Amino acid sequence: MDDLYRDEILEHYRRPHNFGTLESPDASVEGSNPLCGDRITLMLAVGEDGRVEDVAFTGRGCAISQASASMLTDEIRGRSLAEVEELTNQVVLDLLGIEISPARLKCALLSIDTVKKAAAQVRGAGDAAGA
Amino acid sequence: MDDLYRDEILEHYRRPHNFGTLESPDASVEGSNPLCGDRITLMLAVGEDGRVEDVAFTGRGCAISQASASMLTDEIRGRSLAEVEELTNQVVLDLLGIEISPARLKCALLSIDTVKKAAAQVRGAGDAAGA
Amino acid sequence: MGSMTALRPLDPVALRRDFPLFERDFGGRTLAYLDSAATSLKPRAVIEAVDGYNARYTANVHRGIYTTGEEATAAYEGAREKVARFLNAAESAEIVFVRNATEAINLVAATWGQVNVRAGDRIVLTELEHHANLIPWQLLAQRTGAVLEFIPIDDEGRLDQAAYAALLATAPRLVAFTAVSNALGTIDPVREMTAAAHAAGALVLVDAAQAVPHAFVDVQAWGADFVVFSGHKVLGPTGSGALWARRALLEAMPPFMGGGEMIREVRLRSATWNDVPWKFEAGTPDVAAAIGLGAAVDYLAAIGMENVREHERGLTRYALELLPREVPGIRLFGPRSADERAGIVTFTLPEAHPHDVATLLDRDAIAIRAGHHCTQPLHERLGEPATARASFNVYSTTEDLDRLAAGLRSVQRVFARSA
Amino acid sequence: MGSMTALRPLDPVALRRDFPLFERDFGGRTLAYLDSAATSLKPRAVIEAVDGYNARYTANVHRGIYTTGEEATAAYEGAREKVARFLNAAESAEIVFVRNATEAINLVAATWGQVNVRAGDRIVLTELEHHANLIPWQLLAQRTGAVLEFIPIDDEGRLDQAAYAALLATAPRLVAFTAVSNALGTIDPVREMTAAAHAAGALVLVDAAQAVPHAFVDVQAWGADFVVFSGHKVLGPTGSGALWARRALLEAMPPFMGGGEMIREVRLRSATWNDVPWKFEAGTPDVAAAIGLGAAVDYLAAIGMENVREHERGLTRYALELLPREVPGIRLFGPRSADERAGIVTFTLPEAHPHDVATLLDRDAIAIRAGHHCTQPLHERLGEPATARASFNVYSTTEDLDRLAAGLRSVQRVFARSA
Ligand SMILES: Cc1ncc(COP(=O)(O)O)c(C=O)c1O
Ligand SMILES: Cc1ncc(COP(=O)(O)O)c(C=O)c1O
Repeated sequence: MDDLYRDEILEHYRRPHNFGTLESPDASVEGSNPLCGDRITLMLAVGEDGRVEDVAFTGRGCAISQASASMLTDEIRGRSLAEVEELTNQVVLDLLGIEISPARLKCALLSIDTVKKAAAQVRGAGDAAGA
Repeated sequence: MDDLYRDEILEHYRRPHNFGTLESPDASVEGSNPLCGDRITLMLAVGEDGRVEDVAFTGRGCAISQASASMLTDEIRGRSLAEVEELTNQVVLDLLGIEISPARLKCALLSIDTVKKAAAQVRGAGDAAGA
Repeated sequence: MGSMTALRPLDPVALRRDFPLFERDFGGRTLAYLDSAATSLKPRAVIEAVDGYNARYTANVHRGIYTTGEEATAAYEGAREKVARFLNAAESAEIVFVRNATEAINLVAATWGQVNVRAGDRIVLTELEHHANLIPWQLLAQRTGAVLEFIPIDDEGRLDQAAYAALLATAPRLVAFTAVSNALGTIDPVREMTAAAHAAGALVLVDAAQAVPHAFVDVQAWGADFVVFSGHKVLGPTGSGALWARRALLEAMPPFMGGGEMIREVRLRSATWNDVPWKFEAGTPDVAAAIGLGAAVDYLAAIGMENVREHERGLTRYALELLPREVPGIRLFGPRSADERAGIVTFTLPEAHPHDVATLLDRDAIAIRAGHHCTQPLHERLGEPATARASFNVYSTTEDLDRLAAGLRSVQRVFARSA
Repeated sequence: MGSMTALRPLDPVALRRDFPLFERDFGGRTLAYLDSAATSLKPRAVIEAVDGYNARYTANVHRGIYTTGEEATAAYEGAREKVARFLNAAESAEIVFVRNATEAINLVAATWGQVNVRAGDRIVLTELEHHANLIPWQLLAQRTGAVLEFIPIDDEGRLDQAAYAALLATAPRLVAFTAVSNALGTIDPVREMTAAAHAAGALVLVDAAQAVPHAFVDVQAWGADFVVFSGHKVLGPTGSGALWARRALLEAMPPFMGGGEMIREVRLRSATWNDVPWKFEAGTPDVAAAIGLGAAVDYLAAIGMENVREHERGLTRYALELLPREVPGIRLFGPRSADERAGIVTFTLPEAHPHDVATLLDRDAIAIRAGHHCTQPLHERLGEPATARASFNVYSTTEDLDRLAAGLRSVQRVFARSA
């Protein structure tokens, strides 16, 4: 019955990976889910090669939102910005590996929405600099 | 089945009593029922004794509104203004002598509303003059 | 989609079995309900959809993290999608649920109007309009100093297109008109009038309260900017209705009412707004009514709106032919051809006022409307303070019309009595 | 009148038979529905009243000169009388039907507010308010330049009456506050606060959305100027609700929305208004919802609102005692005494976020609310972005609360797992 919340999710919730801040991030984006009060701040550092070199987040909220941020930040390390921007919501749902009811979808997807915004921010800054 | 509209009502509708205008009325009041488009203009002449000396109306509308005006104007001739102002709605309903459904009540009562306003107007003018 | 349905005759007698009101006994008869333009009867599918929410999954929407709350939200948002499909909207975010067409027009006047209309700006309306499409603009004009102009009608109730062209030449901000006159049944050329307005730089609001019940309304084909209708006239419950508007317009509009649901973040002295369409749905919506409306448009889509239109055109033709033949002296209003009108037939008798006609027909279990039908200026123009109106929907039959004709004859006999 | 009813214990188990939702199977259990403050379940009497209109006498109101039209009008206006009696209003003309409490507050802000509030005028609200009683005043303040002030709360959620007195000394135009906090259950001293406001020359609007469901509300005894509530929280249908206001105020207020029904005479460029309350009811009202609300208040009046209040006080006392005993570390919000609060108990667990709590309880067929309950500023003040809330109505039982306590223990076990 407790597969609603797999141990792995609770584990990530209690001891989130990549929790913290970066010294000099290329992007820092705040995402929130006002209806729930879930909130995360996500920082991204991108290497010369256009790949995610480092990532960190801080936040507060439900197990679903915080565990998904923890798992997703693991997932994107080393990926190119283009890849990150093309991640589908399904990726997060697969990482969580439990059934997310419609009312909780926003909790689950807060991390990916914020990650993509951060990636777009880096890219936007790059484009602007290049222009 | 046709007692919904007694012959007397249809008679008053087709040949209304007191239909017309007065030369020098003491009060002239327009009453209307915008939802139906019923409309009457009622004129009152009051004698020294404070009684309705003459009364006339013109108007346009349904049989109920016009017949009730015809019957009611007969009824108030010779009455004192105080009496007129105290007439109850039931008086008109009794004069009509048919069952009036709630939706038609405004048609039936347009005449008495207007008659009372006219009586109040005469009285108001008198009070104002006396003051 | 309605437009794909092959034309097959609609069988109103079969459909009547879906409408429990026809099971009621009215002095040994069923009711000849000829006031569908005021409000339509409700099929069992709609009644049961409302019951389902009230009895089995009552919950508030968009908030409950529990089974019934998610069911209620899914049903409510599902109804929005059904309405979007029924109108061929590009996306369901363009559908704002409102109480009725009246609220939808007030919403547009108070939000889009408040921001976009300035003193001296022109708003073009028509002499045909229902009060719902007059008063909100009068109120806006009072607040802003805008000027109202009116497209006149010809003697059959058609809009004077030359006069319209002249009004467009004055560069109005908005043209707001009814797709179908509720008083005369006139069908206005929505597509052409919309294109002309756009060419003149004006936005267009179409009052589709009488169009949605009677024919397939394709908001994309119309090309207008705002389209409004009431659910209770399309077999849905009272309290349901929709504003359709292009997303970009909705997004640019300030909110209408403030409260829960329409907000994103709230502080004591400031707030930010939710996405459209929820930005315009403050407070607990009428969930039951919206779900009922979804069931209603499903029911109509299954019949096929082309079939509904054909059915009503047939009834209108029948009535326009029957009434002058059977009822001496009857005066008919509106276009002479059934092709130019929806299922609405308006008339007066020479000898009896419409109210007396309605009262006398009621005793024969025939329900028609008498009055100005919320179109006082039009009735002023017609020179009649009141008219009588018979109007149809899918369950209406030629038998209803035969009963109407016989009823009118009997009214005439009453009024001829001892004359 | 409710106040005359002798106090007799209400039997929720017997009443549950009137609520069909309890017949539904949720994985072998009935639903422990503890979200009544969001919306209440509906008794059969309400469902059948709505059905009756939809199935047997569907018609528009105030216009139809035929049997079903008169029945619909009588039922609609009869519902208004029932609501007037239920609130002990002086007359039914003081009851304006609205979609919900939110619309009622927007109506007052847009009409009374627009005419009476000028730049620099003060409007006093409280930190407890639901967004419905915040945003309309923010919008009014933006339009007029009025200034919003807030009565702070103490740590149990009670309004700071000394601060209120100080705010009244600044001569505000209006004080608007909730009779019962939907987030904390706090009962505010309406009568005293109203008298103080009046002594300071301010008008008073009471948000009774959470008060009307739970105790006898006597608008004359309160003495306020405006009182609003939503039908869907008092066993009535969504889409129903009322604004009560003194007749003289209603008569002096400009109209809210424009359209049919609210008018007297209409010309193309001007119009005059109908009498109150219809002046404020533009367009076809939600007839079905109003009739359902009438049935709901009849149902509650038969039970007796004192008995409802006693029942809920008992449940609240039970919960306030049970939860801290059974659920280690649970944090409860709001006044400690059940006498100071309505049937609402708000809490957080140390180990789990309210959303996770709600999701896990759902699998045991326990429905609670998690979030900010449309009171973001209050949650800011509490230092919690979200809380969990259990709320009651007549059909709630101590068994529901026992299930809640057991459910919370099991949430704690999940979160303790492998920790
Ligand atoms: C105190 C209070 N005020 C106002 C409202 C708004 O009610 P509605 O959403 O029915 O308009 C609510 C309900 O959530 C409430 O609890
Ligand atoms: C053309 C037209 N517009 C608007 C309305 C207003 O509809 P409602 O009263 O449902 O808001 C009606 C219905 O009477 C109508 O026929």
